[in-house]
Amino acid sequence: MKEEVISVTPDTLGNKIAEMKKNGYRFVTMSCVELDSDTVDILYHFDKNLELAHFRLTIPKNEAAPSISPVYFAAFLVENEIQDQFGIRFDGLAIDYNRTLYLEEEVQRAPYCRITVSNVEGSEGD
Amino acid sequence: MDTIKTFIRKSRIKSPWLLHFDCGSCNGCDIEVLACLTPVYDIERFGIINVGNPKHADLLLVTGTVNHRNKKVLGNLAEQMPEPKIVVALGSCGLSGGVFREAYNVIGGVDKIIPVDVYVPGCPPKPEAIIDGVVTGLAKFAQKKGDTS
Amino acid sequence: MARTIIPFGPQHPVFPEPLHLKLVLEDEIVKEAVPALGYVHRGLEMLADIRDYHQMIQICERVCGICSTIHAQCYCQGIEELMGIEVPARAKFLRVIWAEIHRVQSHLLWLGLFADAFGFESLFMQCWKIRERVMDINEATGGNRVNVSVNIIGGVKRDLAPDMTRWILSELDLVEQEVKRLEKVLLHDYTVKKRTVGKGVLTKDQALELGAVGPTLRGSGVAQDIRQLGYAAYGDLSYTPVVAKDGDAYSRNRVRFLETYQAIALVREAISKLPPGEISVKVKGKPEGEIVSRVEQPRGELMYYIKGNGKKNLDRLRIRTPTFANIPPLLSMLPGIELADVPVIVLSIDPCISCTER
Amino acid sequence: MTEGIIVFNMTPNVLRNFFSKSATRLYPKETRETFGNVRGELYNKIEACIFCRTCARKCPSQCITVDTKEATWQCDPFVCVYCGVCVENCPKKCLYQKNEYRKPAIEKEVIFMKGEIKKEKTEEDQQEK
Repeated sequence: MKEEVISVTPDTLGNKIAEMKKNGYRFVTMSCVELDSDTVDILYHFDKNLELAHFRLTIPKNEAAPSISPVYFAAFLVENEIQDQFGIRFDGLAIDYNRTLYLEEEVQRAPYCRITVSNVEGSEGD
Repeated sequence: MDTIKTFIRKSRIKSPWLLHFDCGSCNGCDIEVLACLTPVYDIERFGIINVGNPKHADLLLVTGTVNHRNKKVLGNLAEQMPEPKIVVALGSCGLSGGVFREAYNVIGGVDKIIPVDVYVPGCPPKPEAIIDGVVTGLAKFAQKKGDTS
Repeated sequence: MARTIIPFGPQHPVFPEPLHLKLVLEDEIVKEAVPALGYVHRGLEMLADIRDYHQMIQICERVCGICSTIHAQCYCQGIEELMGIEVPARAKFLRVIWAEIHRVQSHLLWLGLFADAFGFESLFMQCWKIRERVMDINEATGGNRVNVSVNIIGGVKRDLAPDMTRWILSELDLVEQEVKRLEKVLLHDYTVKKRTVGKGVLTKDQALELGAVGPTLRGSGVAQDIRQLGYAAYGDLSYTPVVAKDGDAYSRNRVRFLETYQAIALVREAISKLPPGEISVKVKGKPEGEIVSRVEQPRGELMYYIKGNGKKNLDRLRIRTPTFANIPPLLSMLPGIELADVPVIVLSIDPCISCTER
Repeated sequence: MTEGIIVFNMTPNVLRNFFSKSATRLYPKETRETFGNVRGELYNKIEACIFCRTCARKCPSQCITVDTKEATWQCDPFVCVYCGVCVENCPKKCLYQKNEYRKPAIEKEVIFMKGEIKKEKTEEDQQEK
């Protein structure tokens, strides 16, 4: 990416996000990318006066990520989307659809996970 | 009583009411259906009226792919329509799933859920083709009407 | 007062698309709104696994039928940047021309639907009548009324001959004349004002905080538009964003209406500055690396995140569409308004559900 | 201007429409000529086809099936999205699109064509292999 990508951990994420909000950044979106069978990348994109800023959070699939929707309410939709598509859980979602934003209740598998791991929550049903 | 019945039967063929449902289309076919209702194509000159209530409708125009969530809505709408009814599937997505048919949340065309009477190909079909499709549907409607009464 | 929950949609006469809202009402006043999505979800980002990066152009184009060419443009720009392809100048101008023609078409479509939402049927018909001229331009230049499919990686497929550009200009003159006749109606008419002024207010701070984009953001007084970045040929064209201050449904209507003029002016300028030369370059290699590509759609900022791994299939393609970003602002606009105003407010963000859910 | 109540602004437009020519295209009675380069129904000049499978590979919706051994070319017009990618990539230029769309049908059907296998292989074909 043209812009610098800052790596964050689940512990430092909260502070960084609060800082962004204080500096007047607009939340653009989050992207989730599957890296290998265990880990995913979650990218946070922010924008201020057309300048982009990115954060990268690398977490294991079976671990819950901290939700940023209490800070940026706009994130609730995309976090629900990631929950649907990658099976990653978010702690403290403002509105939690519980994996039914796009998919029906009976769908157990996370469709975007090409490499499924047996211990991922919800993937046993496949 | 018989004269009234014949009258209603003839009117339904002459002036069918249309219900449009967007299943999962990209809006391309949708706006073409709407364009049909607006002055330049003006499908209302054939006595066709767009209604919002399935119980008033004779013709169901369906656009777009069927997915796991909207198949229930589609089935529900088709069930509420009075018999006989005509289902017209529009666009590549409505016919078979088109370019999206291999996507994970797509079941396929409309005919996987409800029986389809007329297929209108195109991505999206031109308003002229939609008019053609409706007219083809009407011929079939008249035939069905003849069978039931 | 007992609370009532009214389901709004998915099959609703006002929307052409299946949007579902659960409205919690107290009497006639909306207290809370929760959206339910998924009726149009296809999962097309996942198709990047089985289709190569050239085929994905056609699929990206079909994310949304109203702004199809802009989706393809955004995707192509992203891939071009990843692969280091320099697009010929003529292709850049042609992309602007098609994108702005699409914007005229989309805004006219929206103005019509918006009029329909508050029951102004004749205005709806009039807008759509004008729009047909723009659709004809699409059909004559691209070969299809909706999916013009002109963008390819490395440029555009089709060229505009001089007599075609002259015809486009004359048609756009007619469109502008006819739109001008509607100015009094859409901006000053009593009926329109009565239904839109002061409804669904989104303040400047709220808009920024909730991540609003496009006319919804500019209607709240923030002059932000991705076209200011100067992608494609926008850097060579004179462009300033249209802004309205009040943040209500009327302001958003005003922004879109004035943008219609602006888009026509941009097409004119782009045609007058159209440089000669090639329209595409040959593409070699495979995309590798990750990139964020942004363009301005009629509805706002469109963002593509593309990750390539040096193979012909992309690793990840993520599409963030403008309506997806505009739903949280919508939820903050709805509480406190009357049930009868819900369609007007919902339409004022120009919802495109097929974009949102992909 | 903005203060007073301004009503009936639509009336001049309505009157103009009333006295001017109707905008409606009377479709089934009068058919408008289509524009020259409209991407319509897909066809194959089967005599020129070399069954190289380029179209089948390039198609974004995978609607074309080519059998190289049997020399058959098959296209599902109900899956085709009329994008024109196959036409652009055809090495023999034997694929073409009509200006008209396919007519609505009551039954699903496929376009099936059978040709003959050419003896000599073209350069493009060799490159593909």
